[in-house]
Amino acid sequence: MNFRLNEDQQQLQGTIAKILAADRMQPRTRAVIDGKQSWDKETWQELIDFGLTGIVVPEENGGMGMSLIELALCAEELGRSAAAVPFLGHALATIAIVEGGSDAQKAKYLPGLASGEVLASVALTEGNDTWAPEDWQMKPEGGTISGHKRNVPHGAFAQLLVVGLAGGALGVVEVASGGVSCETFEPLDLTRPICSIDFDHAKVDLLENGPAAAVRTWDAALALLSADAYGGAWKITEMARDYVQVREAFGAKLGDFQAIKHQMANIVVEVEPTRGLYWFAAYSFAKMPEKATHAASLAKAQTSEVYDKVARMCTELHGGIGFTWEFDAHIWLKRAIFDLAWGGRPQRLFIRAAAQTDW
Amino acid sequence: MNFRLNEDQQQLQGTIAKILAADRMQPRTRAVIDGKQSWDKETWQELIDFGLTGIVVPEENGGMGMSLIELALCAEELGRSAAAVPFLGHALATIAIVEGGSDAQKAKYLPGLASGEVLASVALTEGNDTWAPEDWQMKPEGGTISGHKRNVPHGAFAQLLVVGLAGGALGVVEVASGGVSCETFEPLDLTRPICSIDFDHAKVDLLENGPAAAVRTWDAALALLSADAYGGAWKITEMARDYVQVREAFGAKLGDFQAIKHQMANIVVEVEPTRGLYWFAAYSFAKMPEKATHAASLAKAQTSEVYDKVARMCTELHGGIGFTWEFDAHIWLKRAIFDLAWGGRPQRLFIRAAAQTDW
Amino acid sequence: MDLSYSQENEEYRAKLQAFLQENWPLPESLGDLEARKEEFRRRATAAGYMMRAIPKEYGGSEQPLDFLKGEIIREEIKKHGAPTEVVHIGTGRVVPVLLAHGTPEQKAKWIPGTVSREFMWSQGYSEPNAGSDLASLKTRAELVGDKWIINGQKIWSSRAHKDPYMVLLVRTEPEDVAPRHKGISYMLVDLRQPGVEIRPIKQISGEPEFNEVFFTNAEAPADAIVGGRGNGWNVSRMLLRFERAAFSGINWADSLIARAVKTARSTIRNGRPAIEDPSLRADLARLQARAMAMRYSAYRDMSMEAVGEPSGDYMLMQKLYLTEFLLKLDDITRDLLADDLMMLRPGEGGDGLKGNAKWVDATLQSLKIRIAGGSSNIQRNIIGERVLGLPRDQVGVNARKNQEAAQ
Amino acid sequence: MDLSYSQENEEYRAKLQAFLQENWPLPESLGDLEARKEEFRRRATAAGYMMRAIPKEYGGSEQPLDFLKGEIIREEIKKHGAPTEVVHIGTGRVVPVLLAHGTPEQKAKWIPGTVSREFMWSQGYSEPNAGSDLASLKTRAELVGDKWIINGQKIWSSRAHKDPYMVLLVRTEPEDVAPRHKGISYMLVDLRQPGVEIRPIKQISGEPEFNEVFFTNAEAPADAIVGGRGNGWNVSRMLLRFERAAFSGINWADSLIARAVKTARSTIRNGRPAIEDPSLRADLARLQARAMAMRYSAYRDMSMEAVGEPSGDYMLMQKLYLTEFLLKLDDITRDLLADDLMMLRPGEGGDGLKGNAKWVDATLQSLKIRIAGGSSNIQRNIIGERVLGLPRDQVGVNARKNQEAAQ
Repeated sequence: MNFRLNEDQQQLQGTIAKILAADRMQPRTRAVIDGKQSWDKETWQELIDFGLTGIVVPEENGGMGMSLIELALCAEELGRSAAAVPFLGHALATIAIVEGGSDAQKAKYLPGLASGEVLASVALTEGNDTWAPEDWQMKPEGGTISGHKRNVPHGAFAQLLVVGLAGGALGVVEVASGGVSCETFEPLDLTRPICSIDFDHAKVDLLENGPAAAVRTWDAALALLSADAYGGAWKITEMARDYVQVREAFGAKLGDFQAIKHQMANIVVEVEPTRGLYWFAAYSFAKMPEKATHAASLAKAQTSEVYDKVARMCTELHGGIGFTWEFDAHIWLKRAIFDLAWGGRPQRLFIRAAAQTDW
Repeated sequence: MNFRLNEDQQQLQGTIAKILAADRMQPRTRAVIDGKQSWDKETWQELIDFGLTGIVVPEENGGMGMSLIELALCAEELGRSAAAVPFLGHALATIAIVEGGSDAQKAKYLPGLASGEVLASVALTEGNDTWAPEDWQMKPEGGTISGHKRNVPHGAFAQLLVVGLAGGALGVVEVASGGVSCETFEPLDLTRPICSIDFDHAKVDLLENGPAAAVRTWDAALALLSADAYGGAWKITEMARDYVQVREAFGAKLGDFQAIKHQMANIVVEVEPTRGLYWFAAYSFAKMPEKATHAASLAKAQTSEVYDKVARMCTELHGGIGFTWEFDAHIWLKRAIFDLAWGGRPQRLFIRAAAQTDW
Repeated sequence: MDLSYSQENEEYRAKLQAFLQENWPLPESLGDLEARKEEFRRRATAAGYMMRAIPKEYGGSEQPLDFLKGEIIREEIKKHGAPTEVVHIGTGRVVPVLLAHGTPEQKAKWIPGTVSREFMWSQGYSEPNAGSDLASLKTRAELVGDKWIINGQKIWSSRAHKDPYMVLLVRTEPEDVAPRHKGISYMLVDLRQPGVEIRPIKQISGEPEFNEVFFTNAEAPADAIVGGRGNGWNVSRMLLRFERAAFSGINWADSLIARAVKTARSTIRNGRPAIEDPSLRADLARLQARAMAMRYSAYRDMSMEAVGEPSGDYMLMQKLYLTEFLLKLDDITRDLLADDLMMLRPGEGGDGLKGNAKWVDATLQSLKIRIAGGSSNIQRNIIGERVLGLPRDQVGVNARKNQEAAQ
Repeated sequence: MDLSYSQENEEYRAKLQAFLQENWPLPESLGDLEARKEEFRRRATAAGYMMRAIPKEYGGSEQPLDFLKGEIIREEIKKHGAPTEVVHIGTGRVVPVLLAHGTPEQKAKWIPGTVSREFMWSQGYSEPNAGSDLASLKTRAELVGDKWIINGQKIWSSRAHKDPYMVLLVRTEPEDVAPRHKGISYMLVDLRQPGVEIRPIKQISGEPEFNEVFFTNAEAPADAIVGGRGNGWNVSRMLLRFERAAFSGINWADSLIARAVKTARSTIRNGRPAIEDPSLRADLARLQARAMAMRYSAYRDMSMEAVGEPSGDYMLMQKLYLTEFLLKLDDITRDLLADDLMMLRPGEGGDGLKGNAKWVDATLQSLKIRIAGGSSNIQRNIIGERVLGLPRDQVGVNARKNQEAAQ
């Protein structure tokens, strides 16, 4: 037994960290934040070339056949770098089909997703706070679906949508087949814009094992978001650490003040231990599925609460500059809020985790 | 309109503060803590001589006819000095009779209570967490009561008990009439020992306006406990402040360390504003009865939570010495826990307060 | 201790109600809505209901300080739906300073125009390297002939892009004046001149609200300093105290609770309004306890000040206490908003609970509150030192000693 | 990454189960319960299940470090109800130091008796004026002839009233050695001598657990120092690290959650078990998330250490994280206990929920945990400096400089 990354995993994470190194990314992310680009296509292509979109796709469907552990390690780096790429929706759509598709469905959809040729996303919630598969009401009729879905990440750009349906079923909609329209508005996190989607008799292909896959997809979402939160929380912590070492007040560096040092210590003490939580969420998804729902719910709830709290504290440590658009801290602050909300608010997930215990 | 103490009130509080000055009290309280005395009779007699027991008793019954505002100002000082006197039970029994007794009942009981000749207490709860009058089950039968009551402060020494009864009624039991036995055990707060009392066909005198008086008595308890908590919280804060100004570590005074200074600042910022809460609780009890339940519930819940939290922080600031019996800090730490629990846990009281709003 | 409205106050309220009945709304013949509002304010001032702290000779109504009457006016104007007094930096901060420190000429020159809102003001205190530590500011003014020549940079001036005048803290004395804050003066400057460049700063909400203001040989007349050369530190500290004394934070806290309750009513959880959840109700009551603690502590302070008694240290703590309140409120609203947290503006198609977008903005604004007007750490230093008598912070002092020793 | 029990480990578990079946309970013919327990432990050590880190020559079982096997042993012994390994300062702290730093003579003299629990140890580190700041300790030992003569006072020695031996941190070098901690040595002392006086300290729970120990010309032989003169600081720091590395905190956290759940099952709220309250369930899950974060972070660290990789900084943070856990647990149990919080011992007449008195004691103990083994503020200094690379604290340094300048 061990709980360390093997050499392949270390190398994988190292490589993606290099692709996403902060100084390369900053101008690209800025271009998205400042509205000059709708999303960071350049980085996304580099990630596709690296193989990100194929990681969890079985080899027979054109992928690398690896597990959520590897994908979560990548998600940590995406969170750290605040990459403005359509990873979340694409990864979850892929996982939904891997988990729920028949052999024919896998053969039909996965190669395009693995190669990155087709961009996908997921359309799950209807009202507010309806992340559980049992909350979904949309019913297919005559092979088509109609109705309204919310919180679709990068939904305006997706060519394929995995849609949550009544009874926890899942269906695949190809946008090009028509009947799909997207309502955009101003999202808080501009690196992961969400939109609402209206389906009007859109052709749908029901996944063979939809209800089982829907729960798995939710758990995967929670594990990936907790990885993102861990990476992002460390990044904004490092920004604050660097800032307090250069910024002066009252003739000394901020970091010379014990109160500041202790605030930074309190921050890092919250952040670092959550790594074990997100690792175990991804690990149990891959290797101990009976524990996955419990672990993923706890991981996302706790890690995103920490990220949100820490992002606020770090923003405050920057003083006035932290409240400006030009300074980058708010990019992570807003990603923290996204990670907190998407996939379910923490309180609900803690209660979901409790339901998995013998309490 | 004004919200300041008038000269009489200032003088009253100043006088009682002198009676309870810390250096006079310390050996007396110690004698109780260390088991050499069961309670501080000497101080109690001084307080009786001063008139404490007559403050809220109408003049026609031998008292001073003042309001709960004046009594709460005294309670603040009792909390500050951690006086080991049977104030709480006696004051509440007195208020119950003032609020609920017929003229004849007042004439019968109040003069002895006002003069301090008779020591009284209240026996309200039965199971755990049964502070609301509607929780009480004990029923009088044939002019007597039988059953078990808990959390009676200084109950082992009381000669007269006001007992909570079914339907929120209140009855007076004179211990000398028989049928009253007291079970003592080791209480946490030795300055306000609680005991359980068994009634076995004890003769009871039902107060004329029991149900109305029961709610008033509960509200008065909450206001007095919040005053105690405010005084106690300030006192343990001052102890910590004094300690960090003399104790050295790493070649400097603890108070020279910014982290310590900021912890102290965080403490005092929680403590000081609660004065307004307890004042308003006492004020509304006396002058705006329609607001009393709301104000008293909020005041006790918030002030006792602050006291408890602050007492723990201040104990920690003392390092190892704070964890020893010989050092006095634990006296206030334990009074904080008493104030938190007696009269109802904060969560329940916050919910009670919410029920008084239009939410 | 008496919180009841006395006979006198009830009569005051009745008179005010009659005034409001008579004067609002005003007939459309008196002009467009803005003009009618202005006319109402003029009448309210004349009647003693607005500009109460400002002498009559400068256009105010010169009423004695009475915080209860202030509350009555606020309540009744709100109830009646009449225009409220316009709160701005000019009447809130510049005029009090001029009244206390200005020469007769300065008062005559600046106060009436400020009261009439002909002169609107922004504030030039902070600099890029002097935020919490204002005493280290670097913007300089030198007296050349009969003019001050100003060079430097100010930041976080919230209205400089709209308002033509600025109150400036500026170094007018030599660098080696010790302590450093003795070299700072309080100066009134007209920003409409070639030597001044204003660049808006976009906030994290995407809205521009702040500005950087660059001074390059900008000019001000010799009499632009209020309170004397090198005395700007004291003058500005009086301002900060004035700023803190307001009830605005407490009234704001109450209104935030009311808004949170409203949101909790319209948010559905498990098929029931969230407001029915006992745990949420307790959390809201916790907030209410804090708001009440603030209100009655402030009442106490003001009642004592009104009779000349020393009023204790509560006012020093209110900002930090309010900050904590906002943090706890944020935790509540995050859970209530759920997915709506992700929208900065609500969807046109009806997505997002009406009003929830306001909360997203509020959570960003609450961060600003924590930073603005002195960081929480500075507040803690002040409280530790002034309220508890703990030693002054040594780090800055020692760092400066070491720097000097190295020079 | 592999958390499954491998074939090898399952075989290990089966063998252990067989051992337990065969060896516990033991026949009463082998003596009273204590004697039978001792015999079991002897057999378990011989079989490699106890004293695993201690070499065979000193009475241990000398097994390679394997934290999974450690967990298996803990699980199975608990499940079987067999006697657990006795954890004491001797094997936990003194033996590791002797193994790393002792001379062959010292090892032979002290280790076997400590392993057999013939020699029991208390710890003499803190002094009345040297708590967190151990480097300022004042107890001195001087070598006079072939003996160390010891004078001074120690405090917070938790077992000195029971156990005859003490590990002492003591100043053996001149006062002006700099840095100050270079003058400290690590010394083994027999407390049963006239120069030693032990006074118990009563805790706030009313129980005596700690002691003050006064040394007045107490003696120790010349070879009482382990690790060399003036090297006691390094030796003791190794101990502190060893102490932190344990899983005991994590297992304790899990058991506290289980106990809180049990209490929540037996506590009735609104006629239903409190455990059914969604908000309480969420709070307990929050605690569980923290316990899991600790467990898997520790697994990672130990897995990396096992293959010689640098394992990150998590272990530096665990104590502070655990402290926060205990604080949150206290908040939960306070609400569950309600009135029972006021009883230090339950009433004989059945008042008080069974087990609730334990929680009252636990809340007092949790304060002790926060103070013992380095205060939280010291932990924050260490984390700020070592994990984040922030500057070392200047206050102490400057204060000392100023003192020296004044002398």
